[in-house]
Amino acid sequence: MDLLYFFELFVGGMIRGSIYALIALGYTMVYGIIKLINFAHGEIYMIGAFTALIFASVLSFTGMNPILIFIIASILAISFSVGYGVTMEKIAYKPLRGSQRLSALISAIGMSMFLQNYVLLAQTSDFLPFPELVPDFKFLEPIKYLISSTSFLILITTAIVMIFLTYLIKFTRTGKAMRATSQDARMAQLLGINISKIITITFVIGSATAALGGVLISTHIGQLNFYIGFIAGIKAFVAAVLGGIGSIPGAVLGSFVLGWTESFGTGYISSDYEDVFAFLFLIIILIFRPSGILGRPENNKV
Amino acid sequence: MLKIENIQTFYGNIQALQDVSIEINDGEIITLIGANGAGKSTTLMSISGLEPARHGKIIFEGQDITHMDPDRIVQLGIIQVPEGRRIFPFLTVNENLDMGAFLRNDKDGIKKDIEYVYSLFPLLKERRNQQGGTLSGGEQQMLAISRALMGKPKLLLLDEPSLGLAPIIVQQIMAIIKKINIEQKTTIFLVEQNANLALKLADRGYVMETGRITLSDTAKNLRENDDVRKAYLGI
Amino acid sequence: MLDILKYFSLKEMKKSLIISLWFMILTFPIMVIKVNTIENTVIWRWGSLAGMGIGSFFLATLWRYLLDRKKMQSPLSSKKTLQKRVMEWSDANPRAKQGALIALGIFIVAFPFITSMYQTSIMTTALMYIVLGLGLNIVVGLGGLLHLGYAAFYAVGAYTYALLNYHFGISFWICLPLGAGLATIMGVLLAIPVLRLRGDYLAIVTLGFGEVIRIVLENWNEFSFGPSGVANIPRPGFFGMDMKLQAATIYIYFIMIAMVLFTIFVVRRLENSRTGRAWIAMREDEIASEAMGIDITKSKVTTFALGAFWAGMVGVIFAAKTTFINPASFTLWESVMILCVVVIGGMGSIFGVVIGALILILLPEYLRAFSEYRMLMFGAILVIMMVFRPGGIISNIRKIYKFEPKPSPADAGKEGVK
Amino acid sequence: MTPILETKNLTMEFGGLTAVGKMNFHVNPGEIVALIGPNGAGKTTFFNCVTGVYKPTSGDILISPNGKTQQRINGLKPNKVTEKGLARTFQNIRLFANMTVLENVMIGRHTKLKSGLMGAIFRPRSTLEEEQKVVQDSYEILIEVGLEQYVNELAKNLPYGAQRRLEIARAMATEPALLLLDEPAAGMNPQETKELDETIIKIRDVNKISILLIEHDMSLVMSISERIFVMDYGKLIAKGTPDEIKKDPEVIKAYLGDDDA
Repeated sequence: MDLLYFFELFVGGMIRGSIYALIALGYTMVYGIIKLINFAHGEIYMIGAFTALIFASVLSFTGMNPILIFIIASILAISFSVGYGVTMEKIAYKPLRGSQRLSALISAIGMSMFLQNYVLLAQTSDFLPFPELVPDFKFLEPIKYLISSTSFLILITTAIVMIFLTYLIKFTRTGKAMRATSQDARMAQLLGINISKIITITFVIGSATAALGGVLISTHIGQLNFYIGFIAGIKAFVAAVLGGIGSIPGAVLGSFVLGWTESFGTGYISSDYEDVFAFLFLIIILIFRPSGILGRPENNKV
Repeated sequence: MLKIENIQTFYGNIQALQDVSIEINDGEIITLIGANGAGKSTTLMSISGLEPARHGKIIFEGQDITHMDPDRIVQLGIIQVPEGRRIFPFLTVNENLDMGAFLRNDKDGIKKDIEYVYSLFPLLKERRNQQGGTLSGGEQQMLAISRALMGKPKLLLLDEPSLGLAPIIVQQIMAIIKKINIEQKTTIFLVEQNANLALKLADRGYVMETGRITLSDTAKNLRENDDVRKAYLGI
Repeated sequence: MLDILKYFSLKEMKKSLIISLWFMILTFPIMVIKVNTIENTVIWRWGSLAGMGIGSFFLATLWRYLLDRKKMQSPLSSKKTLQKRVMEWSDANPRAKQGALIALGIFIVAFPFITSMYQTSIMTTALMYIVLGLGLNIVVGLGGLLHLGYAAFYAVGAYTYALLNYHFGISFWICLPLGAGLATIMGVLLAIPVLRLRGDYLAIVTLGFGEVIRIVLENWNEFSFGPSGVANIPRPGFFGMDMKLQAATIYIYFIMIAMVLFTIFVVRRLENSRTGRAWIAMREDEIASEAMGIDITKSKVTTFALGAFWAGMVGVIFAAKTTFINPASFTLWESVMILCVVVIGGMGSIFGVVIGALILILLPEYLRAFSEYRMLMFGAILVIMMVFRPGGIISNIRKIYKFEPKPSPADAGKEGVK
Repeated sequence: MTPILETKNLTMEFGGLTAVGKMNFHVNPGEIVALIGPNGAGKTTFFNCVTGVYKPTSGDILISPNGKTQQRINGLKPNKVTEKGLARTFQNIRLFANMTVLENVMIGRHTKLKSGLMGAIFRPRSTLEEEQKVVQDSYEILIEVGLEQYVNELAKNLPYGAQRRLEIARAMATEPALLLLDEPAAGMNPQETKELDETIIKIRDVNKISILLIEHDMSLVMSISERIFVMDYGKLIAKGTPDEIKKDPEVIKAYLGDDDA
């Protein structure tokens, strides 16, 4: 087999995986703390991308330096997505805390539908081009056919976010409190940890990373519409479940595994069935290892 | 110090507590004894604000805490060691202790207190980088108490600290509880099924039956009370 | 009752004002700025900002009022709901109830003749959603299993008819049971691997399953003709007669009426049977129902299979009604839509599902002005329902069993347990 | 006499932790046997092994509901175990909260009924009769445990003591040969406990069901059980009649600590 082709697919899978990972992290963290599949998480990613596109376009009319625009647009995108994420939690999830999980899940589906159509109605259903803001990096010249400058940006950003989050979760007091809450929320409360605050922080982090993912993938692909969040969200969720939902390294691992599966699947088998590979893989994993690759088995008590 | 006045607490439609009144004075060890399911744990949860009372009042040092958020109650100095210990299983011993001091910001003080609890339970020091879930039952109980101590409690609520532990470890833990009471001047509210043990340690006691307080007296009198002896001491 | 005026005090108004400001900022980029990327111009829509501000101010107040009201209601509240009153009234006046039913029957029969073909067609769609809702209700409402791939079975039915007819010219009436049967088999095939999964995982796997089916239909050109779908599917025949479009529309309407009655009949009987009780017990507590001797595996497979059965059947009718199908009709949103019917109507309640389907399908059709806001509203309604009325519009009131106490306790002793 | 339930070296481990270790245990037909021990001693785990919720790591569980031949039921699913004649209640009440009291008992009759899907839809005479009979039978079981006044209430609206009794009624509806009660008196007041006492004895004497119970309430255990097994740390530490158990130094130690009381 062609080694170069293999490499291309490998790198392609890694880039996909990185984007999935940015979204999957939010999924897995929210699930870890409130045991809810936040269906609308993909929508936060989409809103992040949209916000970035809007600001980037407006700013680019002023003739500003593209890199500066990119940075400003990203920061604004992250801020607004965080706002959406936190608001969403207050409206659709907080009142449902302590009620049946099915209700919360349906509420999340409703939120997802709402946000999608909100963007559709307020903006457009067409694909919008994302302005080209990232210049070609000189040092990537020799391996340009493998890694473009945007994909390089994706890999680097994902790596930085991973390191930052790992540090946050492992070593800071807030991170420990988040872990404590996910392991035993009631006990955490008995020690004076304010659950609502922890949940808000989780949504802030999750929304921020999702928005970052949204901005990066839009620059990479160069276009977006209101629907991108949904599929990406589902995929990221699949990745999170593959890795073992609730586990942060699991989300990253699952994302890469999924990215590679899709990349090699489409590269060697057929590009039409990209999503089928993802779902079949998920179904197979869940059947043989319901708690995912790195997940902890759930013990149901009688 | 803590005054519970006629509280009623419900789980959904089921009333778990009916007109419960308890008074705890500064520096005392008070025990609440009763059968499984009598409402002892619910009483503690109502104090801690996790199952707020629907009627009645809980006053702590002059402040009404009945409907306060759990984290504010902890801040006031009421800390609970719940039934079953509830160690964070995937946090190390050190991290568990850290969580106990979640609301504190005095780094030096925290350090000193960690040393103090390690002096109380030297075993924990050896295991400080081990995950909480890998500890034995007794060690977990020690960790649970230590974790609560890290919050500098004025009033320590202990829910069944002897549960499922070997007698020798139970004695050890009871001794430590006494020690905390004396050395740290911590007031202690001890909920126990093992009435004999609890009444030996406590100054005063309350007996609870199906959500009501049926008796209250000094521990000594309770130990000599025939009904109590029959029902809870198995004699 | 809370005094709503309280919410217009200065303090509360300030709260609402802050929330409204927050929403104005939050929605600013999406609501106000619109970029025209072809002409490179920006349109600023300040009007929507004002609208958002005013709207969110009042909604915030209303939201808080409703939340407080919900909190105030004690779980034991014996307040008489409208629903209870209607039921009591109908129990008290059997004559009037009978009359109402007869009037309803006449209305249903007369409907296609007194309204337009368009109306009839919409009503037929609503009827189809009733059946789909009742089918999904078996899985979600009775079995307690969240199923997000229901549209796949619907697709199986539709494609069964379309393809069998295309290749072999098999007629509607033969395909109806075939489509239902095939969907049922698919239901069993899906149920077996997902049995061990619970709650959220089950939801996501069924969702994945639904998407897999749709993607396959979209891409397997040799089999399903891909995204372009199958056209010219014949409408159902009536003893070999060829019908005009109008007659056919009315005919399908009546087929659907019959189908709805049939479904309600069967589901009602199932609900009040040994099997139905076992499902509900399984929904309430899996471990306890296993301890009572209920075979959970079997119960789950049956609910999935039966749910799929109805979807398959409606799928065949759908293909016959529209005469054209393609995979776009069977997306995840279709599944969610059917789920909405169940949830909004009232999980587990037949009457609720009927009401849910009528509201969800007819309302947007008749409120044309809002039709583009349809999905937006559905989303909002789902959230609002879950927050304020998770049981749906119609709460499920189940059968009350009658029994005559035995004349003497001695008999009871003899015949009791043993 | 063939014991109705017998375990031989029954062991249950959870990832290296032995919750139940080499339990040898038996219940004879017509007996009321109690299993006691401190919280966390492994009693409920033992129950869960016997009733099929857990698959034991090693050892045998043998039953003989008919009093003749023994059969091994390790690893059988809970519903199969129930079919074979073992019924149980749960420590933390697990009723079908949103079903009526009568329906809860009717679920208990599940294995005794035959009608399937076709029967449900077509309602032949046999199904109708069966349904009528199950309503009647269930009602009579309710009378037996004294819950008939609640018959059409939702289970979740019952007072606590009544919920406990309903669990027993539901388990009895499966017509077990052996009834396993997990802390039936938990949370009951002395009056309710006393009534429960009578109910249990009646179940044994009138319905000829053997009973195994886990209990904390010593007065209940001592007054009704013929034999008592004491567990601590997953191991059997004593067995015997109530009088023997009362005097057993091991038991006193496990319950009261090394102590003068």
